[in-house]
This record gives sequence, C-alpha cells and structure tokens, in this order.
Amino acid sequence: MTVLTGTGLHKRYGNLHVLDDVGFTAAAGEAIGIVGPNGAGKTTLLNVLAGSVTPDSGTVRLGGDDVTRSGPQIRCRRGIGRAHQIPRPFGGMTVLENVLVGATYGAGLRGRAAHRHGIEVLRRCELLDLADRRAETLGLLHRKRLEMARAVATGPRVLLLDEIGAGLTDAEAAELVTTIRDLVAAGITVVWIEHIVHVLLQVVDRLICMDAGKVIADGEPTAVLRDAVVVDAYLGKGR
Amino acid sequence: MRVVRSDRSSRIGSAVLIVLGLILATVPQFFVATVVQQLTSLFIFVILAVMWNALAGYGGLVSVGQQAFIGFGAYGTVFLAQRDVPPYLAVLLAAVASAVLAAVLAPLVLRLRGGQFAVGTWVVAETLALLVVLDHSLGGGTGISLRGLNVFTPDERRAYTYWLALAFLVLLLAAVFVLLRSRTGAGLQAIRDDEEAAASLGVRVWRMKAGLYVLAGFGGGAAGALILANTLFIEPRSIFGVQWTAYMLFMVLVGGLGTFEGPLLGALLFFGVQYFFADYDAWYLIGLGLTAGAFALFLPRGLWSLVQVRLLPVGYHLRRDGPGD
Amino acid sequence: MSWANAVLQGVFLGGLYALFACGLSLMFGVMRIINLAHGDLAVLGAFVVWWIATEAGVSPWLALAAALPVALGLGYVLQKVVLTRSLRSGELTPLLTTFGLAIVIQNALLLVFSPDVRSLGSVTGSLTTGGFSLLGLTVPYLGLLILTVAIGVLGGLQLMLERTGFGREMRAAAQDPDTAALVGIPAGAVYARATAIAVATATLAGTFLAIHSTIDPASGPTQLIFAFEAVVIGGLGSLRGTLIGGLVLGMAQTIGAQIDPQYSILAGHLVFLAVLLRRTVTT
Amino acid sequence: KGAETSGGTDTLKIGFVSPRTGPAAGFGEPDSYVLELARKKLAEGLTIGGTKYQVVVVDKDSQSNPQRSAQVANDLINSEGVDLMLTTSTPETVNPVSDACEAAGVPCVSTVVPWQAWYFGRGAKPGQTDAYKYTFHFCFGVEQFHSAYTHLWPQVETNRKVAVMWPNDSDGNAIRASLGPMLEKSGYTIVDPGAYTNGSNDYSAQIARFKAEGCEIFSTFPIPSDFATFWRQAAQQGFRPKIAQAAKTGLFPSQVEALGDIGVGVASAAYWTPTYGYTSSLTGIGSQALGDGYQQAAGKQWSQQLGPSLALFDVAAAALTAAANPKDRNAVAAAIGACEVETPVGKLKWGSGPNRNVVATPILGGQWVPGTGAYPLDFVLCENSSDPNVPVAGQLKQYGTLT
Amino acid sequence: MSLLRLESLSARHGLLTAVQNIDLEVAEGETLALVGANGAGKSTLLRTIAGAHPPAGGRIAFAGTDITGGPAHQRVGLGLALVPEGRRLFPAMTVAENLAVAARRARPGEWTLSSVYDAFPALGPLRDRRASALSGGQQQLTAIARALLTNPRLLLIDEVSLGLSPAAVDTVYDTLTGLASRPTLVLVEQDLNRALTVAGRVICLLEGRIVLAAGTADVTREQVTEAYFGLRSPKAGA
Ligand SMILES: Nc1ncnc2c1ncn2[C@@H]1O[C@H](COP(=O)(O)OP(=O)(O)OP(=O)(O)O)[C@@H](O)[C@H]1O
Ligand SMILES: Nc1ncnc2c1ncn2[C@@H]1O[C@H](COP(=O)(O)OP(=O)(O)OP(=O)(O)O)[C@@H](O)[C@H]1O
Ligand SMILES: [Mg+2]
Ligand SMILES: [Mg+2]
Repeated sequence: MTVLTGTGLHKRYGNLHVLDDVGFTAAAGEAIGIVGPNGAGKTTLLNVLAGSVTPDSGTVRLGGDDVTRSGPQIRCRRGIGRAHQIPRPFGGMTVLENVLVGATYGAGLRGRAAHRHGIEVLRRCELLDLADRRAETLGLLHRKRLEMARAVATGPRVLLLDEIGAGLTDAEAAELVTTIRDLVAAGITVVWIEHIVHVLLQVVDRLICMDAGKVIADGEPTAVLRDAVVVDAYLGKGR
Repeated sequence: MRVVRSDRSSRIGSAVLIVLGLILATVPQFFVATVVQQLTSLFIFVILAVMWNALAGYGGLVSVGQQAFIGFGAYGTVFLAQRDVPPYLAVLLAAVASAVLAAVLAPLVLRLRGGQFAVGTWVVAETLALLVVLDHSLGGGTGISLRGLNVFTPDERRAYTYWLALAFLVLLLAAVFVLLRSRTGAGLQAIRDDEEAAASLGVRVWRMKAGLYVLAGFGGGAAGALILANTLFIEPRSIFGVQWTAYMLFMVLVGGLGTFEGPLLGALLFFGVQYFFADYDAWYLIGLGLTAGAFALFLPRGLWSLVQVRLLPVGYHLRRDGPGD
Repeated sequence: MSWANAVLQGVFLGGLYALFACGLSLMFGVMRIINLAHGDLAVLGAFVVWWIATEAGVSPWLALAAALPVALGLGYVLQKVVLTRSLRSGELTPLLTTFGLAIVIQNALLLVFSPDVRSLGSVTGSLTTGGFSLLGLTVPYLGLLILTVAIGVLGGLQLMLERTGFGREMRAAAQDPDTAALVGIPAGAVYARATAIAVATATLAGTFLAIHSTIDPASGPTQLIFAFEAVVIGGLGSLRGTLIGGLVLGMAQTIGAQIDPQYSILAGHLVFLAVLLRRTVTT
Repeated sequence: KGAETSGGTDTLKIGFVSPRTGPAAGFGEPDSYVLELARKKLAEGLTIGGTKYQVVVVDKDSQSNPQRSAQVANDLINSEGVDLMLTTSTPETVNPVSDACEAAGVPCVSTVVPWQAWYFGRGAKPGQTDAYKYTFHFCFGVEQFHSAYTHLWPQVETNRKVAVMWPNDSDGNAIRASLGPMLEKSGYTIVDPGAYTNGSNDYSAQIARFKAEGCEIFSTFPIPSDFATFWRQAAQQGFRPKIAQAAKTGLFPSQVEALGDIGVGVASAAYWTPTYGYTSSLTGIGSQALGDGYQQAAGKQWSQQLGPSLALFDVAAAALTAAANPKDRNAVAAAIGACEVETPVGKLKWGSGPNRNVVATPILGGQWVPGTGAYPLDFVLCENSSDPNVPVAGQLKQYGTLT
Repeated sequence: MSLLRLESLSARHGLLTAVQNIDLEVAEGETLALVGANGAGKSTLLRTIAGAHPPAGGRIAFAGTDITGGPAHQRVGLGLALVPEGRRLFPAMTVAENLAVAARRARPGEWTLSSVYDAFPALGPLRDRRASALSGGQQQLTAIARALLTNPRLLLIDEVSLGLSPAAVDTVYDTLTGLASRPTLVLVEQDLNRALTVAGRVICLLEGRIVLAAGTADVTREQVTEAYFGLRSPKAGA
C-alpha cells in the first residue's frame, strides 16, 4: 500500500528546471534513500512532498488524498514529519520545548501524554542531557538531532529526513542507524537524503538517485549504486 | 523522569499575585483618591505592556501600530456613549469592538513580515486617525470629551474606573498566562523563532497569529477605553499617536521581552519614573531617553534577567526524579 | 491642467520624501535598524546648519557644507559608541536605543534652541519662493533642486551599494557581521561609515525641510512616517526603490489633495497599503 | 465630602498646567517668567475674610499631549489637593484639564483656546448656556475674529474675495463653522477648498484654486510649519493676495521671522500686546512693564502669551478673595462665575459673556512690519473694534508693499 | 618554526568551558585533522583561533605574532581564514558577490576569482544565483571557495565534506591538496578514512581537551575511535 506519492512533479525557478517530471512513491513501512549530486533537486523534492514548496504542476497524494494544495501544517498533522537539511531550531526555546511543539501540534497529544512522548523522543534521539538547553546554544550536529527529534515527535506516518547523518562520527552514525531502524520497524515510512552512502545502505531498502531535476535510477540499493549513470553523475571517479 | 512546569517559587509567585489582586480590589475603599487614580493609570500601562509583549515577545509580531486599537477603543466608547449606551458598558463593548477590528485587519496585516509589518501597522493606525478626523460627529480633529461619566460622583467614577481597569488587567493577565501554559504558548514562540519550521511541525501559523492579534486588539481597545474613562478627553492625533508604541517598547524591553514578568516590572518602572521625575520638563524626557538607551546597551534582556527565579509557572523543565530513572 | 499640476508638484514633493527616506533606507534596508530617531537627526542637522548660518552670517549652502562633515562624524560616533552595542542584543534593542535617542535630541534641542520655529527659507531668497513656468505649469526652483539632489544622492548611493567593493562590504556586513569579519571586512568600521552616510543624508534632508517649511525641536517625528512609507513602498534594501517610493507617495498625496485637501495624507497611506498588499500576494 | 480639600488649613494651592515641551512648547515658553512674577507676589499671602492664607503655586508641563494633561491635572487634584486650577494654551492641554476639574469638582480657569473650541469642543450643546459647573474660560471667539477682520480688511482696497486655508483641527473647525458664514454675511466671498490635515506638505491644489478665483484676501489658521510650506509654495506659484491674514501662526515673532521676506506684511491679530493699557490687578504690573521685563529677563522679544498667563493669576486671586471660604470649592466656583477683575488683557467680567462659563475677550487686528528697534519685526495694531481702549498704532498696508 | 601556536587556550560559552587548556603547534605546510564527538568543542576551537569567539584564557600566536586579542578581520589580513560551521554565506548576495567580497581584501596570492571558478566548475553556472537559493552542497562549495579567495596561509575548515556529494568531496580535496603552494590546513573531518589519508597528523578532542595527538602513520582507525569516547562521562551513556 502506498502512503505518499508524487506524480509528474515540476518546479522551476526562472530558467532553472529544478524538478523535471519527477515521480515518487513510497509504500507503508518502506525505507527509501535519496542520493544525487549537489543541486540535483533532492531537497526541493522533499519540500514539495512536505508542502513548503508548491510544485508548478503535478500532484502529491498522501494516503490516497490529494494534498498538493495543502500547506505544511496540514500535511504534518496528517502524518508527514520533516527534518530540514539546514536545521531550523526554535532558538528561543529549550530543546524539550522544541520537541513538545511537535508532540502537541503535530501528534495532537495533550498534557502528560505529550510530555511522556517528548521525553521518549529525546531519549531516542540522544538529546535527553540537553533537554533544558536553549536551542540556539546547540552546535550544528545537536541541531541536526533536534531537527530529527522534532519530526519524530509529530508522530509521522512518513518521515522525511534531509542529511541528518552528515558530520557524525562512526559511532554516532551507528546509533543513528539503530534509531532509524527502530522507527522503520515501528511502521514509519522513512525517506532519507544522505551523501554518506554506506550509512544510508544500512537502513534503506530502496534507493533513488536524482540528477539535474530528474530521477535517474530507482530500485534496489546495490543495483542503483552499480548503475553506470549513477556512478558517473554521483559517485565520481575512484568508486 | 518527568516534565514539570512549576517549581516552588513559581507556586508562591502565583499565590502572591492572586492575593495581591484581591487586596488591590479593595483599594478604592481604603485609599485616597490619588492612589486610586494613579493605580488606574498604572494598570492601563501594565495592560499595554503585557499585550505588546504577548505580540512581540511571544508571537514575534513587532507592531508599531497598536495605537490603532487604543484609539479605536477610546473612540468606540465615545461613539457608543453618544448613542446612550451606559458609559461603562460602552467601555466593555468598545474593547470587544476593537477585537473585531483586529479580526478584520488580521488578513491584511498578517501577510506582512518584519519591517513591513511594523510600518504597515503604523500606517493602519494613522489611517484610522485620519478617518476619525474626517468624522465631525466624533469631534473631528478637535477631539471630544466623554461627558456621560459626570453622572457619577468623582469618588464613584474613580472607583468604577479602577475596578474596571483591574478587572481587565486580571482578565488579560490570566488570558496570557493560560495561553502560555497551554500548548498555544509553545506554538506561538515557535512561530516567533521560525514560522516555516513551525508550520512543518503542524502549527496552524495563520490561525494562531490571528488569534494573538485579536487578543492584543482587545487589550489595546480596553486600554484605550480606560484611558478615555480616566482622562475624559481624547483627540485623534494623540490617542492614535505612535508615542504609545514607544512607551510599550520601553516598558517591555526594559522589563524583559518574552518573559511573563518583565513587562509588569517595566510598566512599574516606567510609571515610577514618570511619577517622580515628570516635573523636570525637558530634563525628565532627556532622562527617559537616556534610561532607554542605557537599558538597551547595558541590560538588553531587561530587568527581569537580573532576577533568576521563575515567579510564574510558564515554560517547561525536565525533572530527573532519581539516578535510576 | 490642475491634475497635471498635482502630478508635477507630487513629483517634487516625492523628491523631498525620498531624500528624507534615504538615510532611513540605508539603515533600515541595509542594516535592519529601525531608526526612530531619523527625523530628529535630520532636524538636529538642520539646526546645526541654521546655527552656523546665523552665527557666522554665511549662506545656508556654505553652512551645509560645513555641517556635513560634522554629521558624518556624528553618525560615525553614534554607530561606534551606541548602535553597534545595541545591535548585538537582538533586533528590537536598536528600536529602544533610537527611541531614547529621539527624545534626547528633541528635548536637548528644546533646551538649547528654545521652542521657536526657524527656517532657512528666509535667507535663500528667490530660490525658495521662485519658479518658472513650463507648458503652463509652475516649476518651483526649490522643488527642482530637491528632486535633482534626491536623484543624485539616492542614485549615487545605489550605484555605490551595487557596484563598488565598499558597497558590497556594506551589504555583507549588514547581513552577517560576524562572517563578514571572517572574510576580512572590518564590520564595525563599515557599519559606522554607513551610519555616517545616513546621518549626513538626514542632515541634507533636514536642511531642505527647513528651506521648504520650518523646523522646531518637535518637528522630527512628523515626517518620519512618510519616510518609512517611501522605504517600504520601494522595497527594503533598495535605494532606487526608495526614490520611486518617495515619488509614488508624493504624487499620491498631491493627487489626493486635488480630490479634496483632507484626502492628501490619507491617499498616501491608502496607496501605501495597496502597494504592500499587492506585493505580498505576488511574492 | 467633596467640598473640602485635604490641603493644610491656612494654605491655598493653585495648580497651573501649560505646554512646556512638545509641539505647543512655544505657547508655554514665557510661563516661567510669569510664574516667577506671580509667585513673588503670592508669597506675601492672601488675606481672605480676615484670615491670612499662604498661597502655593504648583506648575506642571502638559507635554502638549491631552493624556498627559489629564494625568497631571488629576495629580494636582488628587495628590496636591489644589484648591483652584489654572490652565492655558491650545485645546490639547486646556480641554482635558478642564474636563478633569469638572469631573472632580475642582474650580478651574483657563484661557488661550478660542472659546467655542473650549465650550462646544468639550460637548456643550448649542443653545446651552450653563454647561459647566466648575470650569471657566476667558478668551476670544469667532465673533472677535469677525470683528477684527471686518475692521481690518477694509483698510486696503480689495475685491472682498477671501481664500481660506482652515485645517481640520480644533481651531480650524470652530472657525469654519461660524466665521465663514459671518464673513459672508458681511459681504465677503469665501473660497474654501476644504479642510486639510495638519502636517500636509503640499498645497498646490488649493493655490491653483485661489489663483483661478482671483482671491485678494487670504485667511488661515495653520500651524507654523504648514504656513511656511503653504506661503512659499504660494510665492512659487504666483498667488499674491493683497491681504495675508494669518492666525495661530503669527502669534509669536519667531514664526513670522522664519518666513523671511515673505513674512513681512503678514497681518495677524493679538490678544495682548505691551500697548494694552491694562494693569495686572494682582501684581500691579502694567502691560508695557510686563513686556519690557520679559524682554530683559529672557533676552528675547515679548510674546502675546505674557498677558493671558498673568491674567490667570489675577482671576485666581480675585476669585479666591471673593469667595466666602476659599477652601470651599463650590464657593470658589461661584466666585469665579461672579468675578470682575482687571488683567493685562482687559477687564474681565463673568456673567455678561456668551454664556455662564465664558468671558469673550478681544482680539485686535494688526500687522507684522519691519522692526524699528532691537528686533527684526514689530507688531503694529491697526484696529481696536473689540476694545477701543487699546490705542491703534497704524493702518494696514497692502501685503508686499512693506519690503 | 610553527605557523600557529596555541598556549593553554580556553574558551567558554557562559558557564560551560567548551575548550580547555589546549596547547598545540601547527607547522607551516602541514595538514591536521581535528576529530571528536558531537559537542567536543571542535567548532569552538576553530572559531576561537579565527577570532570569531573570544578566548577565556591562553594565547594564540600566528606566524610569530601574538593575535590573542586581535579582531577577526585582522587575522584574515595576516593569512588566517575559517570556513565556519553552517557555511554562513551572505544570503541576499549572489555567489559572485559573496566571492568578490572576499577577494576585495585578499592577500596577494594564486587564488583569484577566475582560478576559483576553474577549480570549482560547479560554481560557474551559479554565479548570479542568490546564496539563499543554493542547495546545501552548493553553499558548502561557495563557502570553501570564498575562504580560499583570501589566499590564506592557514585555512581552517569546519566539517569539510558536510553536505557534499562524494564526487564533490573528491574535487574539494583534490583542490586543497593538489596545489603547489597550498595553505596549511586544519580540518574538522568525521570521515576517518579520508582524514587519515589526507592529514599528516590527527588530533582528537573530548570535552574540550586533546585526548589524542598523533601522526596519521602511527595510529589506527580503532585507536582514534576509542579516543572519541576515552573518558566519556557515565551519564552520557544513559
Ligand atoms: N529559491 C530558489 N531560487 C533559485 N534556485 C533555487 C532555489 N532553491 C533551489 N534552487 C536551485 O535548485 C537546485 C536544486 O536545489 P536542491 O536544494 O533541491 O538540491 P539538493 O539536491 O538538495 O542538493 P544538495 O545535495 O546540495 O543539498 C539547485 O541548483 C539550487 O541552486
Ligand atoms: N552559543 C553557545 N552557547 C552555549 N553553549 C554552546 C554554544 N555553542 C556551543 N555550545 C556548547 O559548547 C560545546 C562545544 O560545542 P562545539 O560546537 O564547539 O562542538 P563541536 O565539537 O563543534 O560539535 P559538533 O560536532 O556538534 O559540531 C557543546 O557542548 C555545545 O553545546
Ligand atoms: Mg539538499
Ligand atoms: Mg562543530
């Protein structure tokens, strides 16, 4: 069963065709990786799926409903969680409060249930020690974790992650892999953009490669990575 | 491990505030006219400060045009009183009307951001002032007095105005407090810090901003109506004047932006400075300006940043119950 | 004919607004400082010019030439001593600082110069009161002069911002002073120079205001909203836009006045709001 | 309760509110000098009904702002417990102070607001003659302007077409409502393009209209900056009436000096000049001495404000002395209502004026001419229709013939 | 002689000491990899060296001059550049303008506007795009290019490969190491394989202190990985 689909998506900025007839489907419980060279349009695709950018044409469906014209807040409440590539924490609030925003608005929890959920999410994302810190004092990588924690706290059916693993040490990356595997095991569909391919491969069961606004490969991860076009466009020499 | 919202000092704080409110309610019985009148002015300042802080400090809506509602509340009262609505009822209705005005304006001004919002709201206020000037039944540019209150003796009038101001103040403080304690508070702060990110977490950005704007409109209107009841004469240029924003800015920033307690402190300070030094004419104003500058430079987070305790239980912390948790 | 005249006079009025808005635009659009003291700085500058002109008995133009370096210095010091610090602690703090500055200037002027009104128009003779006619319309010398100066100053500064290294540094420092320092820009000095320019243009505008009309210690705030409107109509960060914004506002007011004198300022406000709403719909 | 005040038994307190800062600060400027004179005299105390009272004057700045005015008035009433309030200059200051006094039952005397703007501006209905119980006013009104203008303007030959620039503010509205019709009745044609908003920066529309109509008289009630803007634009665009009659602007010499050459010859009107032949009954100072004293003390030219400000104290002393009990507010209010007193602006007598609360005082037409003494401009009275006791010093000259 | 020399350098964020008594020498021409766990203090250390964060104690000497108290822009003039964490481009300016700003006060050297576009061909087509419209990786490239344009003697890069596609990472490293007169490099790089190949020396930070400093030839991946957590406080494992 598919939860999230995008069909015939186009997005232009002036002359630049950032998304050029992109199609995308995600089945329930699937873990999908997206790779592609810088500027390929990965983040833009995520933006279109999450609702922060409206496509010039094409439709986005969530669980069968057309949500192309719905704003991000509506999509979030209907089950799309999203972590930004460049973290956007609520700087004036504590880490805990950041997560509670997701838990109360996104997941619709109230009172103690929200608090319990928030704490659980913080524990999962290894942020419990920083719960009372103002988010603006976090370093980049903690911000990335917070970005993910907030998205997880909204209780999503589909979780869209944008480069949350970059800059992690091997051990930290391993923890992240465990966390995301748990989420997938819990039935959440994960769509994950990441350049650190070996980390990505530990989680995803499908890989999409984009280049210049087009999907150039989509399928079983190792097969995609062996694809000559992908090697050429993305991995470069020496791989 | 659990999330806690109040610790002991904040419980004591709330209790003290409630008791203080009750004591204040008895003031007209026991104190001389001057105390009653001064406290009324103080309450009005506090209302203004609290409302502006709610807008700017929690919602990130830096409005330079809240005087639109002050003026509307005041002129609304005059308008209703001219139609034989009992004056104190008119005050109440005018505040509600200001909230309605805010709801009408919200779709227009809330599309603006940052500097555009600031200047846009200011221009809206000026436009309203000019419209009032054009209306001769409201006194046009001459200004107008609220005469209906002369049916009360001075003591009654003072006491009623006082109680009304206190009631509005308590109501608005409670509203802001409840708002901040409910999830709305967190949602608003999220919008203030990053609107797009808030939206992507499911916060209904527009609805919340509009709600806050309407509340602030109500508060501004109430303040305006009370100003009229307290001073009895208004004139468009000053009641719609941008100096109100300057005062609110002063009180809120000097007290502490985005804190519940800061604006209360700021209003108290502003009022005190005015009370004690206003007789020094130009020197007083220079002093006021220097105070503003000094706070901006040396204590930018405001007076409340000096006080470390949390007086009122807003905000969340994590309490670790035991090492084993 | 009178409609054409309204438009023409609106253009000249717009020149004055644009000039007034220039320094504001520089600080508001470029440095994100909402300078509530802008009007008062302009009046302060005009008072300085007036004082030099009367004390030394020289022409206002000479006095202006003498006052501009003073204004530059004042702006520089203002930024270094006061604004830099307040910028560090959030975007609202400069609002408080400049509010404080505004009342200090107003009341210091009151103490020093008394509440009397002054004008520089009294000594500039036929420039202020003369004009020539063109196609049946009156072209006032003063309006023409102000418009020319406005175009020169705003256009020149716009070119400076866009094309010169110094202009780029100014924009860079404005967007992110910390990072600017990391590419070698002395952000503090760049800011200070920008404020110096802003205060100098304010002095210029204040001087023209004092020729066009009168000044007294309380006249700073009255023109402030028009200047803000010009800046916002034109779009933040663009001095070319500010010039256009000033002209639009000036014409709106004179055309409004042509309909009924009461609608002059109101028409300006309504046009402003209309422009603003259209803009946010399209972008 | 209410009639007795809380002040000390043998001390009388007088409150004084005027604009000392803000846009109307020009009006309040000579007040410190006047206060000094009044305080010096009152320091001797007042003997009323055989009891000697100390008199204290507490003065406050209204900052030219109605809300501030009301606040300081309430302060004076409630904390200082003043027995009598005095206030002056512009409706923004005077009306709220009067309202506060009326509401609190404190007697109040005010001046320098055209009386219609004070009386009707505060809500009195047309035809009502005793709208207020505690507040009293003395000042010129529209009739006095009418009288002054109709006696002044015939001194120069014109086509009797009057261009008017009356703003939408308290003065402008009061004038438009009554002066216009009265002038028309006297045979003048009024060309009124409509009210404008204070602070407008362009007047081409009006100027074009005036030129098209060929107006030879110009009458205006602007704030100084607007007048300068208008008058310069008028010069640029070639509108040159034979009579330029300014009111409000033109009260103080600096406002006319600021205009430069085009200010010379502007006609104005005065509610007091040093040539008024009256003496302050409280201080015994004559008008000439008042003007000279101020020029000496302040180092600047006399201002019309000196007269009415000092007159307030004359009224205060007279009313308090006449009251059976100066601490009884009702008695003091009654005493003002029946008061008759000589002040620098003339002999004031309540009860004979347009209504119970108001004494209409004269305003006399005159012209600003090149100075002969220490100052660049002198004000010359050219007519005295509403007070023939004041000497006339010259004839109105056509505008533009004096330079 | 060492190009950079830190003597018991400390830096704080409020009450938290993020960098504690660091002693370090970096020799001219060397490449140093700085590694450490999340929040170890790497960014704070680099920012302190570059003058973007005030030191709480200790001294910084660069090319023989003490620069401890000097402002950041002066350090750029001396030849010290930082690619900060989070790229920090000037968002409202185009790529070309971002680069031109850096070029204006650049020291003389081989990096010019045209040589930068040659080295990073991906930037060419982006010239007139506003920085705020760039993708994450494009921003990273621009930031590195911008720092190179100041012709530094010592270049500090925080998270070199963050957001870059594998091919782009190769380009960047080739550019950084391939030059004849290449700058001395201090890199924060979490890709240990990469770090150990490129750098001559690796420094591992833990809670603001150096817990390992060794030539890359003398350590194994495992040793470095252990050092990340060497003294890891017990509570963090909870
Ligand atoms: N607002 C915009 N205006 C113009 N161009 C834009 C805008 N936003 C994105 N782009 C361009 O669209 C292209 C795709 O950007 P996107 O952020 O989707 O790339 P990406 O695949 O996520 O790359 P990266 O791996 O570097 O994050 C880029 O070339 C970018 O410069
Ligand atoms: N502005 C700040 N205010 C308070 N604490 C801060 C601030 N910036 C950083 N910190 C804290 O200082 C410590 C060191 O942070 P720093 O960013 O230097 O570490 P890092 O090694 O670069 O981490 P990362 O791997 O996340 O980039 C961390 O605990 C961090 O949370
Ligand atoms: Mg991306
Ligand atoms: Mg870091």
